[in-house]
Amino acid sequence: MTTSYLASSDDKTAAEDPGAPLLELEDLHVEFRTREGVARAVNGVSYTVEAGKTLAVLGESGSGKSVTAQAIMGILDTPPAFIPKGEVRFKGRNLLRMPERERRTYRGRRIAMVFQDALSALNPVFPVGDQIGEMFRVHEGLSKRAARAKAIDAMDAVRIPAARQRVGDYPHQFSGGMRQRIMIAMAIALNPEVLIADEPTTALDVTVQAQIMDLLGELQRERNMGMILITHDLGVVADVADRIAVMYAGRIVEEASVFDIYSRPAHPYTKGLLESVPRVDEKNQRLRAVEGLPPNLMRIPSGCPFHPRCPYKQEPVCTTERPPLYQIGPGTGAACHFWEDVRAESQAEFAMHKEGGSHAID
Amino acid sequence: MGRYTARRLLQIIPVLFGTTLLIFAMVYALPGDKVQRISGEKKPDPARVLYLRHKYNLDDPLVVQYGKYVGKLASGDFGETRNQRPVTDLLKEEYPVSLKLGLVGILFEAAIGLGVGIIAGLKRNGLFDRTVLITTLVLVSIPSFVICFVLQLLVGVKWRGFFHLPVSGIRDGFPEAFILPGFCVSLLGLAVLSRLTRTTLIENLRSDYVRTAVAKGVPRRRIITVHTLRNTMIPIITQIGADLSSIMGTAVVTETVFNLPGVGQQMAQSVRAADAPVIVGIVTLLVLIYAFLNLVIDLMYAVLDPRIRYD
Amino acid sequence: MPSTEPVLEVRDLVKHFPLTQGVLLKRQIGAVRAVDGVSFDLNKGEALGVVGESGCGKSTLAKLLMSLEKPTSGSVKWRGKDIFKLRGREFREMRRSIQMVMQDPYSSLNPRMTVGDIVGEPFEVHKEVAPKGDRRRRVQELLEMVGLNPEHINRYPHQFSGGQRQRIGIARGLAMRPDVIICDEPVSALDVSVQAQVMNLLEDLQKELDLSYVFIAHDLSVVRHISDRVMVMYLGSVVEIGTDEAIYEHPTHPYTQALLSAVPVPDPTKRNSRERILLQGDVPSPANPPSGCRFRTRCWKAQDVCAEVPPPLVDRAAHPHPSACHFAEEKSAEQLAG
Amino acid sequence: MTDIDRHAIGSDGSAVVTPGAVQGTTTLGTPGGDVGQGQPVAERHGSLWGDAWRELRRSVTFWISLTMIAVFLVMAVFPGLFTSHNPYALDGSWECDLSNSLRGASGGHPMGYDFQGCDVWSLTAYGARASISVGFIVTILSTIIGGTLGIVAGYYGGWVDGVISRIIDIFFGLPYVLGGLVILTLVQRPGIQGVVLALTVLGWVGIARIARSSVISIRDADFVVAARAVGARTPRILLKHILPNSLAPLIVVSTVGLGAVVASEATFSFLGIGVQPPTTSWGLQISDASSHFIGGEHALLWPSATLTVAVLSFILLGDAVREALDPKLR
Amino acid sequence: GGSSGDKGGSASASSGTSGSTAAAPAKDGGVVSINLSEPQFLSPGQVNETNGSEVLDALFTGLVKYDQDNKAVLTDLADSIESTDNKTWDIKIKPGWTFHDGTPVTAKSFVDAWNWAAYGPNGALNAYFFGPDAVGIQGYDDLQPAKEGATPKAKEMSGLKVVSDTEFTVTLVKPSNVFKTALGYTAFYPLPQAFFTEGEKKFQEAPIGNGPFKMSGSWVHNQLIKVVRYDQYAGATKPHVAEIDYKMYKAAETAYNDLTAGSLDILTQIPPSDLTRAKSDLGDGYQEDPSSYYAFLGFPTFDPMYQDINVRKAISMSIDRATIGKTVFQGTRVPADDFVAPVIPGYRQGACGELCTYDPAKAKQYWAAAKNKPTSVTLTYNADGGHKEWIDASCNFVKKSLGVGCVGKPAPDFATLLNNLDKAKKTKASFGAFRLGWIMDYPSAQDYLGPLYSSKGSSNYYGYNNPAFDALVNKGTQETSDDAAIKDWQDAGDILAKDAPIAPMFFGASQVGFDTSKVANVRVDPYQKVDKFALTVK
Ligand SMILES: Nc1ncnc2c1ncn2[C@@H]1O[C@H](COP(=O)(O)OP(=O)(O)OP(=O)(O)O)[C@@H](O)[C@H]1O
Ligand SMILES: Nc1ncnc2c1ncn2[C@@H]1O[C@H](COP(=O)(O)OP(=O)(O)OP(=O)(O)O)[C@@H](O)[C@H]1O
Ligand SMILES: [Mg+2]
Ligand SMILES: [Mg+2]
Ligand code: NI
Repeated sequence: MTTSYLASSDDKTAAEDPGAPLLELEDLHVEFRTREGVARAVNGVSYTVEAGKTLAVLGESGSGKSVTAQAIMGILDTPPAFIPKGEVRFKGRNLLRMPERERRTYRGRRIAMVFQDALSALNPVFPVGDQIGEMFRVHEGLSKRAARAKAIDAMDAVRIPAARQRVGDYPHQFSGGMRQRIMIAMAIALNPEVLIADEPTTALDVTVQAQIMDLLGELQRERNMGMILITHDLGVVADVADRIAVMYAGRIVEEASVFDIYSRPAHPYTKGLLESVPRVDEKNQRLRAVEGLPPNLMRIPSGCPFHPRCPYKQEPVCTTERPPLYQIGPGTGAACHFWEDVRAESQAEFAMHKEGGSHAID
Repeated sequence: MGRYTARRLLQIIPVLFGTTLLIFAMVYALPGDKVQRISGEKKPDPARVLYLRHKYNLDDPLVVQYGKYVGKLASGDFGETRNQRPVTDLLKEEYPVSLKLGLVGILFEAAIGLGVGIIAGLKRNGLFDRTVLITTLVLVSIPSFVICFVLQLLVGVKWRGFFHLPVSGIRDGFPEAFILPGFCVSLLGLAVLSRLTRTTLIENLRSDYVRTAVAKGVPRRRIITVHTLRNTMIPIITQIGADLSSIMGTAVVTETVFNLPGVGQQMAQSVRAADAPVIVGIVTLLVLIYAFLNLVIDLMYAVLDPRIRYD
Repeated sequence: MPSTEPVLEVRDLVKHFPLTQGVLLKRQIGAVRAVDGVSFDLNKGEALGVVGESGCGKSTLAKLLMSLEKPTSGSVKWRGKDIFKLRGREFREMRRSIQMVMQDPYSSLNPRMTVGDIVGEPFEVHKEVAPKGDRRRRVQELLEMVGLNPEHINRYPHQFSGGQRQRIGIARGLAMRPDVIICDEPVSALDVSVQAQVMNLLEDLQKELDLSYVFIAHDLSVVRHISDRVMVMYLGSVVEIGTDEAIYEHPTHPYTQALLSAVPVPDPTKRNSRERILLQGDVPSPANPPSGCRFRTRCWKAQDVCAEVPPPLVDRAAHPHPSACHFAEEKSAEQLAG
Repeated sequence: MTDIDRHAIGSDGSAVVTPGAVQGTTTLGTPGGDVGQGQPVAERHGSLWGDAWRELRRSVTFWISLTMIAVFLVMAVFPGLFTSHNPYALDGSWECDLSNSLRGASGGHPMGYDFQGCDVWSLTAYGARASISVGFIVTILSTIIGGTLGIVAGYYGGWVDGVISRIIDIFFGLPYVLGGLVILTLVQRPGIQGVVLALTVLGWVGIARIARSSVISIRDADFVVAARAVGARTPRILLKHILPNSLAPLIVVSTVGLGAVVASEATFSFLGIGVQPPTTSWGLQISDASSHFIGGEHALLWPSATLTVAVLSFILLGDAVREALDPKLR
Repeated sequence: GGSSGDKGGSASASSGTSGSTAAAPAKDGGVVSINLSEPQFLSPGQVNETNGSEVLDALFTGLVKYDQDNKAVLTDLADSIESTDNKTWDIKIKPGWTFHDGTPVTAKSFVDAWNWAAYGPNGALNAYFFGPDAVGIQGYDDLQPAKEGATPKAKEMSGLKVVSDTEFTVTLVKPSNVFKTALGYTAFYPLPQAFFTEGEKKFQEAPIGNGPFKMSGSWVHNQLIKVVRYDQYAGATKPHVAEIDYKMYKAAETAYNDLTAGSLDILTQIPPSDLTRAKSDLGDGYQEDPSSYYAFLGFPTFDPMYQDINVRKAISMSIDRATIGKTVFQGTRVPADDFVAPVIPGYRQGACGELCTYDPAKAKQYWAAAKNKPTSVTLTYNADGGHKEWIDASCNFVKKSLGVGCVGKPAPDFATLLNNLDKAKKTKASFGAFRLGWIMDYPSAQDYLGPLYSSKGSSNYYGYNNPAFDALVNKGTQETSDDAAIKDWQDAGDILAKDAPIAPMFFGASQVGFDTSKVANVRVDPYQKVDKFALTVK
């Protein structure tokens, strides 16, 4: 326990450092201690979310994006999850060291989260209206009626049709996309300072998705909200993100501004990812994918964890030496020993594609 | 749902027939001479034997006896007790007593069982959890007669000045007269209920929606009482319903110790005397009560968990 | 090219969910018309993409096609027989031949079964498919096929990430090598790379086994990539159906056009340069859909006739594929792409 | 944001990999493609029950409870191993002396004497057979019967549920004493067998209701729908999907209920229809002692304590099994 | 008749009437509460158990009562009861007596009441008393239906004749010197006209009697019967207390707790489990009164294993009754040493002789001498009567003394016990000994010997049959002099001691508890009735 935080924890406002970044992760580790072994889901993640900005977290499925988010929220079940190391600082205060009672006041109100799996994340036995309204009741002490009225507004905001009639309905009565929107409505209900959105729009059609992203963008501008957007939809990322962090095997393998990532990825995994997007001109061809299986988190490969799948791999450096996050530019980094080669190559390809290629829809 | 309820209510008719027939057959099957049973240890004299055989149609085969009984029942006549009192009077006097006892017992059981179970569930395998387990088990292992009696002795006699609780009879009225006996009967079901609460709570505490509630910043107490409890309520209310049945079944001890004129002790006496009209009357009403109770509980399932549909 | 021999014939399928009020004795106060008169054929070897607004009834349609929900009316014919009337052996045969990948990955996995058991369940159910000793190997193959680590065969669903769970569902759907797979958003939680693997897999299987797909997704490029035909739904009914080319290049229904215009492009430089058709007005409630054309409340072309006559789903002059709009016309490419 | 990844290789001490653990190329897209060469394939066939067993083997609670149960079982079969006195021996050897009535513990009689002047410890040893076998068998039988009927009623609903549930309603109202009297006189088999039969016939209902309730709350779960979609037939759905997910309340109710079963056995004995001398049981001992508990506390306490320990061991066993069956708790 | 089982009832243990402690000065008025269990009935024709008798004793005054020596004496109501031949009795009553509803008590009140009770279709429990097995009034048989459901020939017994408002005659079928004694029984109370107009059922809820107390309100079932002093009571002695509340209890233990808690004034029988602490709890409020109860073991004659008298004697002599009485019964039972209870005129201490003496050595000899004997002794009892402990204790003595196995075998209730006995008889199976109990209805040896041991005795379940014994009992009943009768009966008793068809076990004794701060002069008779005339409030 860091004494300085402890000493200042009596006075909440004093402890928060207005100069510090809104949310800062430093060397966060999360492991699941199971009978079969220790699964190291997050292995030293560090990133920063600035007020009013969006950090998109991309990455392989199973690379630890959701676990990181849950660690920030402090909702991992212990056991099996343990955080052996790392800090999560909100305006300079380490959330991980905060007494549970105090930390609760941050959840929902200052940091909110949209869960990936909307159906199981909603309580099956309460009307959705009550679940949204609970935010107002718990944090703002509103009456049941007033909370419900606000819940209807929130549902309207996320464009759920006939919200007034359907506030009393239960989660299972809604479609997948509607549930997801209810989660979103709940998360933004209290205008949090940080919003962690874990794949918030996967179940939404593009028109609604656009509207929801607009809504979030608006909120962000109005309230200066910082957002962590976990998504697989590169289109959405391209539209809204300011910065991007790419995760692989529990680590950040590349971090850059949105423009850099798309035009000249410096990590082979990122590059592979971008190449996997389906394109209309290749309709009858196989999609390109990063070959190979994701690593077993109980036995993460030595050296660069990506090396078994990496086309740029060179023995022995890649198999023995873990690449640090090489700093490429200000706030830009890539964890590849040969990032320069990769970057150069992708830049060249990008230019070519600009000339002749076309996207799926354009 | 309306149709379901209607269907359930209709099903009560065959249930009543089944119950009365079953009880009738069971009383019929009781060993020993019926007349002798009604007379206790005294040898009935021949004139009385004739009288009783005639009165209870004892010479008829079971079906005929039953038919005659049901015929009377159809006109609302529950028959007479062996002491020649109308069974309806008996039911009117004794049912309210037992129902009040059951109600108070269930309230105690629910309050204590849920409370204790929740705390034990939150601190799984902790000291409290273990203590509760052992305590409730000791309560299960010691006959309720002893427990009730000790309670009566301590609270009613030794600490009378402190508690001011009546310890016998119902003349002090509801709820005073029922507090101690109610508490006593509640002890029986406490072990199961607290354990059940604890277990279902543990199962649910790890679900995703609890995690969501935590992420929403909902206070712990509210998470338990509002979010988790409702999801765990179905087996719990089922158990509480079943406990009402066992309370009524074992009320004989409590009713005897606390001198409550309820159906429990009546049933014990009547079974011994093979007093069919009384037993059938009591059981029929009891089954009716359970049929309604279980219907309400089943409907509660759908209220507690909207995913449950009846149609 | 897929044949024209239909494996599924869907006719006038309707599913209404009752809307109730009250706590103990629930009164019905209306119905959500989740699926409201849907007809189409699914041909052998064909992939039919289904897109549409969230909540327009796609998942419900999928469940109906599996006979997991009872329809309010209408029929689904499989091998010439109505699947809702099948019993016994035939029913089981149908269950073997039509498989589904459910939209909600986690809740559709038994929390007390290992992944191996979940994916292997179809083998246990249809014992004739794989000999007992072989099943485990097959399960591991399946896991690997969908990009899951076969070493994780003994894990339980809660130990996986969202995308991994989704892949477990896919593996289960593929296990039987069915004739028809109904995929309800099978790749929504996958990163593009894994998504690409899965899509490739689906395509390979299709080629190899002459599989048919009903492919529900929101990612229009994914849909386009895999589909031979695309069906666009709005508020419980089909508004436009046609080959991928017809729908993507020559959409004639305003909703389809709006949909296509909203597709985000994975290119940050085009961020604010696209022109999106912004749909105005509130989304109508499926419990109380607008009269006539259901889209009219948000349609920029709506006229009086739209409120009165529901437009039939027929081939339109603008482009020869069925579209349910009185004023079907193509938008120029520039308008769409901006 | 420089040097984000500040730790060096292996700083978390785990970045060691089995060579070839993850091979680069897999044949994605080829159905039936080989499992990657040299890949360590999990040989163990994990299944809920197998995993539960593995879990149990590591559980201290499990072994403790199992040991206690084993001791009780041995006591039930060979009470003579635990004591040299048999107060109910029929060979005329005499053990109880009224002059020892309610006397406290003394050498060789660690639990003292009961009201009749019999050694409490030997009675307890000899009472194990009836109590343990009645408690054990009745609990198992009524859990099986009640569980099965409850699950079937809950799953099928409709008229099946109607019939089973109405029978349950009737049994709820049925007085234990009457039922016991009739059953035990009809079967003409007093003693352990008869008591087991009567208690099972009367005891399955509570368990059936609990089973039914937990089935009702999961029968429409998505994973059950998914199993149906795969073509699983009802027995499989019941056994593989519904049962494991609705077992917890069943285990709780039946293991705690074991105590109630033993007590009911005593009631029957007390009424003259249960086990009878020369057989004895804990319940009988307890109910005998309860009329003299003032002044004879030890005669009540010891058998009660023994019963408590026996029930406790079953509860702990049940708890260990239940926890082992919950993958989320591992 | 007479009923057995010792749940509610008890009576016996003569003499030594300790009575209440120091006779407190009589104070008039006040309320006393007495414990009771729910009576079965409250109409004289039906009451045959202690609880109903206790209430009716307050509400009614009959023709005969029993004095301290259990001799029948006339009540204030009876003028004379006379007979020359023990067959025709002339009964005169005093005028001026009224029922609680104001109507006069006349000879007809008696005759009607008795006829009603004897009339078969009324199904009265006490009909038996008018029949040949008890007092035997002429014409009784005509009141009984010939077969089930039939209407009897007559509605009135020919042996009852109203002579005037204050006189009636009774003719018996055969001479009986027990008649006068029997008149003290509840069955012989008079009934007002209201009983016949309103019907028995309604009457019972608030009986209208002619006794010192009248009902206040009606019978609150299972809870309370409240009676208040009847101001027009015509008897010479009048009660002191103004009101008696009969509080009903299901368990004597609860009543005891209430007594110590101050919510109850008199407990007529302290339960054995509380006896150890009763003396210290109650102080002067603990009192021992004579009681009448007789418990014994019957040996079925059909059982080949028990036909050898040596077996029966061995078993009887192997049991230490005194120790069991002290330990198991806490002194509420004393060893039986005759075949009639000590409260009966004609009881002889030690009349049972060797048979009732605890002598393990001798017992063992008898056992050894027996040829045909059971390998293990069984003592059957009904489990609902609280007999388990003394049976088990007895068994332990049998084991200890004879070195043979012994088990106490419960039957759920008496009816089942009889049923099993019957079955054993039919199948010729061994049944072993079984317990029986007896409470007298009126203080006469005939009330024991007739029903229990005579070959046609109503409660002779074990089938004892000795013509010589039967003849003696009969002879006694017909003797005109009391002393001669007693002599005959004692001779009959000697035959029993020789034959040993049963093993006498215990006589009862009753322990009364009361609240000394509230009541005084508490006296309980062998029928467990509280003496309402003596009772006073402090
Ligand atoms: N069990 C139910 N009870 C009541 N309404 C339901 C139920 N299931 C679905 N609905 C309603 O039916 C409509 C269609 O739902 P469905 O799940 O089919 O939509 P969808 O097209 O799959 O949407 P999404 O893309 O968001 O998953 C929605 O309005 C939904 O609320
Ligand atoms: N309880 C657990 N026990 C063991 N491993 C776990 C557990 N929970 C999660 N994991 C593992 O942790 C890793 C990270 O999971 P996480 O949910 O963060 O992935 P993700 O990046 O969000 O992926 P997706 O995009 O598929 O949702 C996964 O490989 C998963 O298998
Ligand atoms: Mg995730
Ligand atoms: Mg859907
Ligand atoms: Ni392009």
